[in-house]
Amino acid sequence: MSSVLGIITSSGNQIRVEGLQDYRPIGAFSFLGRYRVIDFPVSNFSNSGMDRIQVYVGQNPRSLAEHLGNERVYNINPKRGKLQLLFNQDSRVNDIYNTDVAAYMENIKVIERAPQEYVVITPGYMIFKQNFYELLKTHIESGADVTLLYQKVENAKESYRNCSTLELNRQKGVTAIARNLGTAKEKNIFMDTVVMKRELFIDLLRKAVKTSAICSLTDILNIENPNLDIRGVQHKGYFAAITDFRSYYDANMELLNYDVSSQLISSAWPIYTVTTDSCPVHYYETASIRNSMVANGCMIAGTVENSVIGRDVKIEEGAVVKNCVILGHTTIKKNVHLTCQVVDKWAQVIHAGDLTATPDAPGYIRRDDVI
Amino acid sequence: MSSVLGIITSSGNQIRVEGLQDYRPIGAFSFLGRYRVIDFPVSNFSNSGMDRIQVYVGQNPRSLAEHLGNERVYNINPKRGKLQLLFNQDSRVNDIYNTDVAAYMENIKVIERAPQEYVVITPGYMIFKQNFYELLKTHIESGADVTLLYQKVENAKESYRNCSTLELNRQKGVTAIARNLGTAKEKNIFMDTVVMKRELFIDLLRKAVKTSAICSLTDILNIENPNLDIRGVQHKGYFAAITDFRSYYDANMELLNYDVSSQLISSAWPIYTVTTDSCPVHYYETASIRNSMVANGCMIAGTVENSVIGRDVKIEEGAVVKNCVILGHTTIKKNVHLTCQVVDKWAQVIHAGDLTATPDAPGYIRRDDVI
Amino acid sequence: MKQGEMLAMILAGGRGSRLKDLTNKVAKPAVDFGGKYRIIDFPLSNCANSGIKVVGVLTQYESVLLNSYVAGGAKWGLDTRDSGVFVLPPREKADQDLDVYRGTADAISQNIDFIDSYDPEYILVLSGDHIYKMNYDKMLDFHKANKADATIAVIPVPMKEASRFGIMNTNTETHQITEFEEKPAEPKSNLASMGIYIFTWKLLRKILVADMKNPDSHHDFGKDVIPTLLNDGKRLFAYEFKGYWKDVGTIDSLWEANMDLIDKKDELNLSDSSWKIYTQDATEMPQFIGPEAIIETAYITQGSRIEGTVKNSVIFTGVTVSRGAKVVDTVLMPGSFVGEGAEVTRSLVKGGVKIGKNAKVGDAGSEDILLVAKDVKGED
Amino acid sequence: MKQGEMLAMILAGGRGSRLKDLTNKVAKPAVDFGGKYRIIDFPLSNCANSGIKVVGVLTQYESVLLNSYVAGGAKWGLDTRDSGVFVLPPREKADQDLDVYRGTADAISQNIDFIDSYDPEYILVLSGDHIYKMNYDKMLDFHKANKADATIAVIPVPMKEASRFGIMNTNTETHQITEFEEKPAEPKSNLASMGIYIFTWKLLRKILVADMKNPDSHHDFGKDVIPTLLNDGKRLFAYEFKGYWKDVGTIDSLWEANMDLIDKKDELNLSDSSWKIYTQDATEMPQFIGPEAIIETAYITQGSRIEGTVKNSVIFTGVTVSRGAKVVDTVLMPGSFVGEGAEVTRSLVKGGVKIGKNAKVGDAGSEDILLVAKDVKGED
Repeated sequence: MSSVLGIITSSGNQIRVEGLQDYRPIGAFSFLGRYRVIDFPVSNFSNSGMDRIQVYVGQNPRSLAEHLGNERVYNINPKRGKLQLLFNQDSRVNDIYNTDVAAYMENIKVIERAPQEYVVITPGYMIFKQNFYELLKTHIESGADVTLLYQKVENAKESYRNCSTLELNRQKGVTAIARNLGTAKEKNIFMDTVVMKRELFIDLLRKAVKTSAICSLTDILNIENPNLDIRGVQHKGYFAAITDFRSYYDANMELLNYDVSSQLISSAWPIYTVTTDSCPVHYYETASIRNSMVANGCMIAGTVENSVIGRDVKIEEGAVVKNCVILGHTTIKKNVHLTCQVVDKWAQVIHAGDLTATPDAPGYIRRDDVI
Repeated sequence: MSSVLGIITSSGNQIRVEGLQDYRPIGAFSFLGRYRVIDFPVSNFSNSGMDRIQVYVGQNPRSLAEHLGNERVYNINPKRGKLQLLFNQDSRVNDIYNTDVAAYMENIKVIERAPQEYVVITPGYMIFKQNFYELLKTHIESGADVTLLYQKVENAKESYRNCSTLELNRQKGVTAIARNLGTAKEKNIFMDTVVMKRELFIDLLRKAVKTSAICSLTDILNIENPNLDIRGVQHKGYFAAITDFRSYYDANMELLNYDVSSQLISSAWPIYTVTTDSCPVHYYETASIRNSMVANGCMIAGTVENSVIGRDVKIEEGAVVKNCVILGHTTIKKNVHLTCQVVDKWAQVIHAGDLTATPDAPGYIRRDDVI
Repeated sequence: MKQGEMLAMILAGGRGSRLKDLTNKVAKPAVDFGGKYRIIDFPLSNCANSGIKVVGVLTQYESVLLNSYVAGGAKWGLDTRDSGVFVLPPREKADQDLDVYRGTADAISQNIDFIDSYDPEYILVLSGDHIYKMNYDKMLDFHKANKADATIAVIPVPMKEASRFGIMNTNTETHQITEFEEKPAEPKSNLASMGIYIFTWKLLRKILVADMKNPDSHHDFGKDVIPTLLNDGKRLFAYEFKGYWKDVGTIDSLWEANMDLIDKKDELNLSDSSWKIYTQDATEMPQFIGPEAIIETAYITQGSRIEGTVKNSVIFTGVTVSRGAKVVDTVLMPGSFVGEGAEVTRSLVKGGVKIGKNAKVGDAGSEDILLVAKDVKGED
Repeated sequence: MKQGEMLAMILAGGRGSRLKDLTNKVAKPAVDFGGKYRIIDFPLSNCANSGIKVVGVLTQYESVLLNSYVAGGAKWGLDTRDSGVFVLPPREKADQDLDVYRGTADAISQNIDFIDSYDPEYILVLSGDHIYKMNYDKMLDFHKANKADATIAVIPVPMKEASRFGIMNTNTETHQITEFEEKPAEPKSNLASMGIYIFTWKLLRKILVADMKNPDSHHDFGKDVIPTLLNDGKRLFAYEFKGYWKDVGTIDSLWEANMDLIDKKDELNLSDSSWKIYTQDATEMPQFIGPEAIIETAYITQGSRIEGTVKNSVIFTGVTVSRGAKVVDTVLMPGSFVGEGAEVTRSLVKGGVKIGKNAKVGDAGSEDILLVAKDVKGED
């Protein structure tokens, strides 16, 4: 699959996750205990045999740069393949100009110099399993100019509020790409995943720039739709778009269903990530735990229910953690009771007593906080 | 040497290299055919047995991030050691605020969390060989609070114009740190290399911030000098400060003396860099070459004299290259005559005819240019 | 230590036959331990953490898995430019046919050319089948401070057990070794050799060259090399180790060492981030603890799925404990499967073994630990 | 190919005795080539570039350097999570003593367990001592398209030389192999076997298991396995390779292959960035060409220092050619040294060898290439 350039987009200008994103881009978020969100698109590429991957990075690149530093981790031969970080930095002053197109144009020389015939673009802020090799085959066999991946959902009214939707004709031709305004329950959510020839991609970028300084790739696809054969391909299975704090929390919770998580992650479709060489989890005599996912390195002496626990977390005797997402290196001290909380990295919850929120509006304890 | 945190500073606010720095930070400059400037400080750390290294990166981090992505290249055990890129990005708007102290403060949590007792700070824009382990030993044995490395030079009038100088008493105590204003030939040029305890370093950073938003580490050392035992240690041997275009050119040219270059780079003190797996150099029947340093991957059919030739350069039959620094992936076509030029990466010199400059004011052909 | 000053050689050729079926297709150093590790991860991680760059691993018996496992050394960060883990099986030479290593010392002798190519000042000889954390760099400092010719790591054992070990009699003040006794009937000291030696390479090289030609030698460090050095009046010192150290040569001791990890004392302390034990990274999901699971005092690693009850047990990568199953005082090795309603007690279950539905395995009152090396049939 | 669909096994156990002193401490596949490479870099880089993930290297003779060189596979990027280069020497097993590989096929048979652990659909068998660039993935496509049981890469040789090779007689339209003749006196075809085979693993496995037990077998691919497959009426196809291919089994052919690199045709073309040959990365400086040097038609690599004259020669890593020295029609292997005023002609100088001041070595008119394997004394 040396004929494909894989591209992982940063969030573009319309996606904001309150709280968490102060510290790192969405792709660098911890997810399901041991992963980062970016591990999913990178592993999708690697498992599809595509080993030339560009990752567009916006603000606070440190954690992403460290995490993605080694191709070998993702099972990519570093002599043949490349996991390349491209920084988008010049147009930060005004967010509205900070489009995906601007990021591509900043690195257009690199895109132009690439020898690959096709590009597969996929976002760094969505979680799903997709064999891009199969998608490319479908694209080539269909003869379409552009192929867009979408998922049919039933909850577009409450969820996917920052995503785009596809309108399709009976031949799966895309008739329009629109913002999801929550007007209907059933929608085809565009998974921001695009297949086309690299030449067409460059051509569209130049057209977008000519059109407007704030034109995104989705915008130009919509504008150029009359001149192109753009088709939708339906994705089935687990799909999460991390577009706000709530969707981040929900995506973790949904995967506490083993049937769902083992469909997303399996030995046939592994999700690669950087190891921290943590030891196994030590459960003490006083521990009580059920329906939870626990990453290595934890010491658990308290009670844990329906929660995702990250690496090297300490939950002391008498602490109670329910319906929580606990990120790595945190400590939950004696007699602290947490319900429906997201506790960010390195936080120490010592004197908090009882912190209770609801699944509709989960609480958030900030990175490095001591409370 | 797990007791030392190695820090490689980015250029701070006073150093500007015209032309070349449009494309990458000084540390990412190609140097002597196959190296990047940053390879020298990183190799100095690695050869000294220090494997926890922070590299501060300012604008255009891509080339540095790619180049430094793999600890193994620098002979550092990635399980024990770490070559960590830290990005300085928030204070870019106004250059005057873009001090080294600002960069450290942006990442102060990481510095505070480090378990090492000492810091050794060295710049990413100077080239010299120094065993930091020996320097640390000297520092500890002397009982000084801070140790500064300097070189006694005879050409401070013309050169080192952006560097600082040290004034020393007979006991090697530093009496003042001043800007080199070119007022005298003989000066002790401060090599921006500092050894002290990490705690003192953090303390000085906080004092610098309180003093002024534009206070650099050198400034605060100067201000705090009365309260501290600051000593100078003299360095001998090759030393180049890449502070402007001319010093970049000169540093390359000086190393065309084998005795000088083999003192800087040897099997006992190797300089590590990323390989590109280029094949050996192919000299054709029509080639003529002398007094030059040539990196692998070149095809040479023309005439080369007193020049440094980067990787994968093509010099065609009839081309003449004299006193030049040719960076990687460039092509010098038939009958082009270049004298005293720096040709940046990926450039193609095709129709230029005769481009002649002088060693005092070498010419520059930009990256990707086709002329 | 200076870069490349000391090279390590790990003796990993033994069959480990007392581990029975665990080693019938796998060399002993490659046996699984502690949820996610293999035994040889311990000496190799110790080397990496001690700043050693080059490690030779002397293999011979059923070495395919072991060779692939250690090759390259990336798992321990020993794959930098000048570092590496090198598998050294017996080999055919220009002047010598292929033959097995005749003893621990012969294994080193046969690879003098390998060692010479790195020109080390000191050589560290380790056995590949002990569980412990140790800073060999500190031992080297001790070796240098004593101007020793050889330094042997020792550990105090209960006096009544001393006759089971190789015992070093030392000058208690200087730590110089005066006598070495292999399994003495009446031990004079309780300092047992841990099978960890530092030699000044030049001297050892000379001794080995002579030993190779000696027809009466067993070519063994304990039986031949150390006595020769003592006879020659060389300076041998005992480096006393304090901390957790365990020979896991039998099913019982392997089970015990695993159980030590959930002991409250947890002397080995694998969670110490300043001295991590590195191992192969699994790509599995985090462990999943099901809605009806009961877990009490356990050591459980990534990729396992617990739907039943686990008490006082160590659970390795990719293990499944099904609904209603009960696992007590047991070690479940990688990929083993406990079916619904099955009960496993006081056992060590080999990797990949399947315990069928409602099957009962092991006995809480048994003296020895039961090794379950074959699938156990259950209902339907 | 799909991930892990085909596993490669490189036969690297030969002594290469026709390379004389070059192989007295080094296995043939580890011999230096082309300035900065070793012979085995070619099959290993071909594997990496063809998308193969796992490579077994079957070693036996003087394998220490070769084992350390290939171990881990990092040099070829074959050290990712699921990839690796694994050294496979003969080994002692639970039911079998240590013994040498009895033939090329036996080397594979002895490692059936290794291959099985990766469960490949196809297996690629290569020899470790040829210089060429080849996309094995394309050969696999050919194998699949023909629904072949085995595919053998062949190269056309001049008809008059065909009797020196193993010759495949084929149906010229379908490329199916009808007959295999080892060094036929009267060859019917000029398609020589390159010693590169793709087998469908299931079938080969069956054949090998039978072959191991056959007391009359030489356990060799050419003599036993291929004839058996043909006799059994299996579908064998010849995959015709076009491009540079050279067996470097003798001093003359090794010298020639090096010289081919400075030939104007440069068929091998090592500068093609789409099919790089990867090798150990040297840390030396770029090559330094001194103020009085004269260079004309040469292939010179990093870390060398040329102060004299080099004509029509290949210069390896770390070589010094001193002032006034003349090197013509010669291959100077790593770290060799030519003293002031010395003249070296039509020679192949072994790595590390020193030619003294004003010494004269080699003869422009000689038929054979002179192997210089020992230091040559010069003046003072």
